[in-house]
Amino acid sequence: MKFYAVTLLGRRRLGAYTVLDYRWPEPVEPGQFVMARLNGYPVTLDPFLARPFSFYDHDGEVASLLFEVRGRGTALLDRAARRIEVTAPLGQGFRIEAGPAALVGGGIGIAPMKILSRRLDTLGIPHDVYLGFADAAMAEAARAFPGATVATVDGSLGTRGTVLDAAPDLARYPAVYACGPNPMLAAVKLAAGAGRVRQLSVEERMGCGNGSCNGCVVPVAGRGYVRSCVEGPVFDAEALAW
Amino acid sequence: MKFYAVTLLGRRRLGAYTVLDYRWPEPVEPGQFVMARLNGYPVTLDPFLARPFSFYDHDGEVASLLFEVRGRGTALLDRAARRIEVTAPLGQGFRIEAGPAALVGGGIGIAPMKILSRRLDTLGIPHDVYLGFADAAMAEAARAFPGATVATVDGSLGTRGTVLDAAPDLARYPAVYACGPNPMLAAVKLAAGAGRVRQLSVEERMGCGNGSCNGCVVPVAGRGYVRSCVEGPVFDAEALAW
Amino acid sequence: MVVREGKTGVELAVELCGIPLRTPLVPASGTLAREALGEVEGVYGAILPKTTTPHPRAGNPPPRVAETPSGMVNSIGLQNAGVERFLKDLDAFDLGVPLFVSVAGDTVEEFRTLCERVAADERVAAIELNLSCPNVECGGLTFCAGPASVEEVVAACRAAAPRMTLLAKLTNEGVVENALAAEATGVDALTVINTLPALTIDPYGRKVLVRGGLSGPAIKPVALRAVYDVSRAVGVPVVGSGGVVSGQDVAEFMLAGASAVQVGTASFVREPREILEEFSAYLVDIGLDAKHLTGALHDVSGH
Amino acid sequence: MVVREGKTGVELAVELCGIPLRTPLVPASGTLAREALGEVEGVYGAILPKTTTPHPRAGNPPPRVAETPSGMVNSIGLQNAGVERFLKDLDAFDLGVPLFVSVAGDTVEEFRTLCERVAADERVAAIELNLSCPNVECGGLTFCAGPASVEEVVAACRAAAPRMTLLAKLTNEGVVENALAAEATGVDALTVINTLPALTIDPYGRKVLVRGGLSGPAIKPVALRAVYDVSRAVGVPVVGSGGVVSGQDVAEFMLAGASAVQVGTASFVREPREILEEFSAYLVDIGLDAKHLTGALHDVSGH
Ligand SMILES: Cc1cc2nc3c(=O)[nH]c(=O)nc-3n(C[C@H](O)[C@H](O)[C@H](O)COP(=O)(O)OP(=O)(O)OC[C@H]3O[C@@H](n4cnc5c(N)ncnc54)[C@H](O)[C@@H]3O)c2cc1C
Ligand SMILES: Cc1cc2nc3c(=O)[nH]c(=O)nc-3n(C[C@H](O)[C@H](O)[C@H](O)COP(=O)(O)OP(=O)(O)OC[C@H]3O[C@@H](n4cnc5c(N)ncnc54)[C@H](O)[C@@H]3O)c2cc1C
Ligand SMILES: Cc1cc2nc3c(=O)[nH]c(=O)nc-3n(C[C@H](O)[C@H](O)[C@H](O)COP(=O)(O)O)c2cc1C
Ligand SMILES: Cc1cc2nc3c(=O)[nH]c(=O)nc-3n(C[C@H](O)[C@H](O)[C@H](O)COP(=O)(O)O)c2cc1C
Ligand code: FES
Ligand code: FES
Repeated sequence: MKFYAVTLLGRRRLGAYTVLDYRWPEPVEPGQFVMARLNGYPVTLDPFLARPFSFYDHDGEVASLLFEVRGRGTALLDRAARRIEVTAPLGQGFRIEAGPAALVGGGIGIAPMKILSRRLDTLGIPHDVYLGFADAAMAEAARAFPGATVATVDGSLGTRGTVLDAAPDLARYPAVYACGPNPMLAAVKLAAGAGRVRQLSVEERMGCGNGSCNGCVVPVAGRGYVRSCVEGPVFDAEALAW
Repeated sequence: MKFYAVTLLGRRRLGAYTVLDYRWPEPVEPGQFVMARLNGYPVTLDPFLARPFSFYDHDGEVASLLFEVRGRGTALLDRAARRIEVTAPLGQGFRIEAGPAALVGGGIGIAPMKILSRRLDTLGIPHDVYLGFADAAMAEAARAFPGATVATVDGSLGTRGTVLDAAPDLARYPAVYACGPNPMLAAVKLAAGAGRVRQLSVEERMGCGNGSCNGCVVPVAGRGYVRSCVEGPVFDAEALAW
Repeated sequence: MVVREGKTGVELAVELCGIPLRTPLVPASGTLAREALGEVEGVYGAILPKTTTPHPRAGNPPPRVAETPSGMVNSIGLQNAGVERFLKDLDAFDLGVPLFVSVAGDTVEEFRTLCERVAADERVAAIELNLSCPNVECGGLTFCAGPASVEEVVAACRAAAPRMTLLAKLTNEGVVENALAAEATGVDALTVINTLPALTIDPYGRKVLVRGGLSGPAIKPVALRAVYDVSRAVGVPVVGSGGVVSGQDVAEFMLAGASAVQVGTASFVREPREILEEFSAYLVDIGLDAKHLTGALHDVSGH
Repeated sequence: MVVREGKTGVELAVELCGIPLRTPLVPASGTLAREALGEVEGVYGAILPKTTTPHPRAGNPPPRVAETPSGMVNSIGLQNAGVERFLKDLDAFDLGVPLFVSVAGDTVEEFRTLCERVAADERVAAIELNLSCPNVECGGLTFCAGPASVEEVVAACRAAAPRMTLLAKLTNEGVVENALAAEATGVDALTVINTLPALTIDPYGRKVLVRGGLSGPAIKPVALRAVYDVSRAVGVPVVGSGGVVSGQDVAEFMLAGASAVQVGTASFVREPREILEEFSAYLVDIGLDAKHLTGALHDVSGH
């Protein structure tokens, strides 16, 4: 896998998240992701693998990643001062459909909703954004999504509960785009109802990001396990066998 | 093994070598060494082990290490900006004897000759310093040893040949202290002749530095393999079975 | 892909069982997808896709991968579309270099029919018998736990594909005995080693994360020992596999006795092309052609 | 060394074959010298010095150690002063916690007499039979290559030291079969695993650097798998060893089924005390006493 050393143009906090900006003048589709790391071999073998991150934003010149520090990989990225290493954009993003659309993000699943919202704006497609967080501290990130409806699990901001509680009427949108943990995606699939466009961006553990390891599979109806890094991370809800 | 994070007070080039200074107000004996690294676990597992370095200098407050970049461990130390990690001083240093003394250092073996020379100065023991290098670029380091006699293997500075060629008369010194690669030490042992004080500081690959792994042994007459990190690195030439 | 610059030029080409390889690098089975072929053009001496089986295999449920110190544990479970579909899609792997095909069966009979089927395909230059996948308890353990089963499988495959170049890929456990058994029964070369049986645990979730095979730099010293010991025990060539991440690693495997070297997990974290470049630079430094590096240690007697 | 702070207090103490250990940590044999005892006071539940043999052993010539990715390879060759001298110096290892003694013989008879001799010393709480050193071809390979030899050694030691707590330390190769054999012949506990056979090569020097055993974090996933499998196959307690470098690693070994956990190579790169502190913090986080952690996975069935 080819990694590019990119210079950071910006590095800021957004609530409990970190946002990194770097120059990427090539096209990026909403829903695509990169494998990213602070440094890899030969600088270091620790950590060994890169980590997948959805694009949070891209204005044609500058790409942004948004992430939460969880373990070692994200902790190191969080400390990046000048450069990080990223792959080219990977995977299949959201297929843009007619609106109005609902954009549903839970936790780090909020990341691709920003770039998707920008794209829908450009195309003049009306849409509402629903975001779910653990608590008010995390939910601070919602300020990057003006007009978004917010839920927090502990009720410290917005609706108490999951993002589903803040978006009671998903079934009225012809198109629903969602990203978040699997249980949330399953709930969105159910709530949005059949017969509508429902595209879900899944988060599976990844080894390579380019289809080589078969590590990142999700069960797809009638096709068995399918690699989410090349055929996803965005799947039609119908396709996912969960 | 306990490591201390120490702040660098200085970081300079001395010819092809790097010198790092850090505050160490505890006693240090000439010939003692530390295990050092840029960072260890939990910051990184790569590299995994720390590396041994003789004290190059110590004025009672500030300790200095001098090293050549060879592989990954020294390359990282060379890039250290603010802090490194070191153990407390380890091993048995030189036993100071009456002079006049010859101090013989080859390659990175020049390191402990500085701190030893300082100690002999303090004690008023007259001594001559002989240093051997690969070439003139390395030999630039000799400027830290005013009055030292220099040899270079390629003849680009001082006597052409090894440090032994620059110190033809070792047998006339009651005390000889040497540090360098094993073949050089063996030559010093021979050249200085029996019946004199000849103390040699050896360089064996080390795992731990505190006697635990039995990795750093040298053959000692009548005693088999002896750990150079606790019983050395300085040995009486007679003791070494080579 | 010959590096020739005046006096310091060196040849990358080697030969494996009479098959000329432009470079001694081969992708390790299961670590190079069709989608990633673009970035390896000109790098490999042969191409070796993921192991195929007689019938489609769903593979194991996720999670399938976990990072470990200097390595990763995987539990893919030989997911593949089955040999018929595999052969239908094989042209995608044609990069103009020899094509090796990795096969695994659950029974001796399955190995036999696989070899018969694959050997009949003229695009295939060699078959690697995967006698070692730690994630398929029956194909891996029942058949490959000892010399007796290795002999049985290899003999059947040899008979089924008498003119095909056969490699047996061995697990680390009992590798020398199994290598001798495979050689005695007629393999042309040995691939040493597959991943090491391993397991990861999530201490906060208090659950097993992945039970599978360990790969990556962590296992390099184990793989080097296996290659060293096997290449001294057998007469057939050895292909090294396990933990290669740099050109120097390739050199170490060849010095240990390998005639060719597989790049697996490393390709997830860097471009295999860089490994080849580093290896070329190493050859230039020491002034040897790749084909003269196999076993070229200065002092073997000491060990 | 009990961490008790109000409601979140947890107990570090465990029991191994009826021997109370103040903490589940034990130094791995061969990795804690007398000179380093100062920094481990209060850390370990028992002390376990380097393996002793009937007669003094010179050990292997240097180089004996080489770094590898997330680990090291060592070839010490069981250097030690012999059992008589060992017992004379044993008081130095008295830190007020139980003393375990590791022994290795070249023959069954040597193992037998060693056990007899050591068991007669009342300072010794348990004997660990080193059935696995990869650097001593005859003690390691002749005796410990399979269940038959394990049975022979263990039976002889059991007879020689009928009332002594006996641990058998096993190598990874064939670990489950050997564990079953050792249990059947009467060991009280099993230490799993020793270093993995490995080798390092200096590519520019073109020579073998160290042929020996791989230890450190690199082998942790292999050791965890062995502990997991063995603890499910046998009834006796298992002591985990291999790659522990943090308190979470200790937890992983206990969750995998270990009753106590050895700290080896990690003690070269950090203070074992920090590992104990991290482990205590982990116990506080999950609200369990150490003695309840052994095998306490939430979902074993899935694997
Ligand atoms: C397609 C895709 C897009 C993603 N986009 C983003 C994003 O935009 N922003 C963001 O913050 N995170 C995103 N993630 C998740 C992100 O990859 C993980 O948080 C990251 O890998 C954790 O690495 P670490 O080294 O910090 O943690 P580790 O030490 O590897 O693990 C720490 C914790 O993170 C969990 N974790 C590890 N890997 C994953 C994974 N692949 N998915 C989910 N959880 C994981 C582990 O279970 C563990 O609890 C995405 C994941 C995928 C697959
Ligand atoms: C007691 C003692 C004192 C030392 N004092 C100094 C000093 O003051 N200044 C200094 O520059 N170096 C000193 N050394 C040598 C220094 O430890 C090595 O150069 C260093 O470990 C190399 O680490 P690396 O990661 O850069 O290289 P590695 O990647 O580990 O190895 C690179 C090269 O260095 C050689 N090497 C590795 N370890 C050693 C070792 N222990 N001894 C000799 N060569 C080795 C290897 O053979 C290899 O060719 C001393 C060694 C010892 C044992
Ligand atoms: C994700 C993954 C999938 C693998 N699949 C196969 C396979 O299908 N068949 C096989 O023989 N080996 C398989 N292997 C083992 C590799 O071919 C290789 O032998 C092993 O990973 C060690 O080499 P490495 O450290 O260079 O990866 C797989 C390894 C990985 C990491
Ligand atoms: C330098 C060194 C010496 C060792 N000596 C012995 C020994 O004498 N007896 C023994 O049973 N194991 C010995 N071992 C193996 C350790 O006890 C331990 O089982 C192994 O290193 C794996 O654990 P670790 O990764 O925590 O080090 C030694 C290991 C090392 C690194
Ligand atoms: S992450 Fe490797 S196949 Fe998707
Ligand atoms: S370096 Fe470990 S005993 Fe000397």
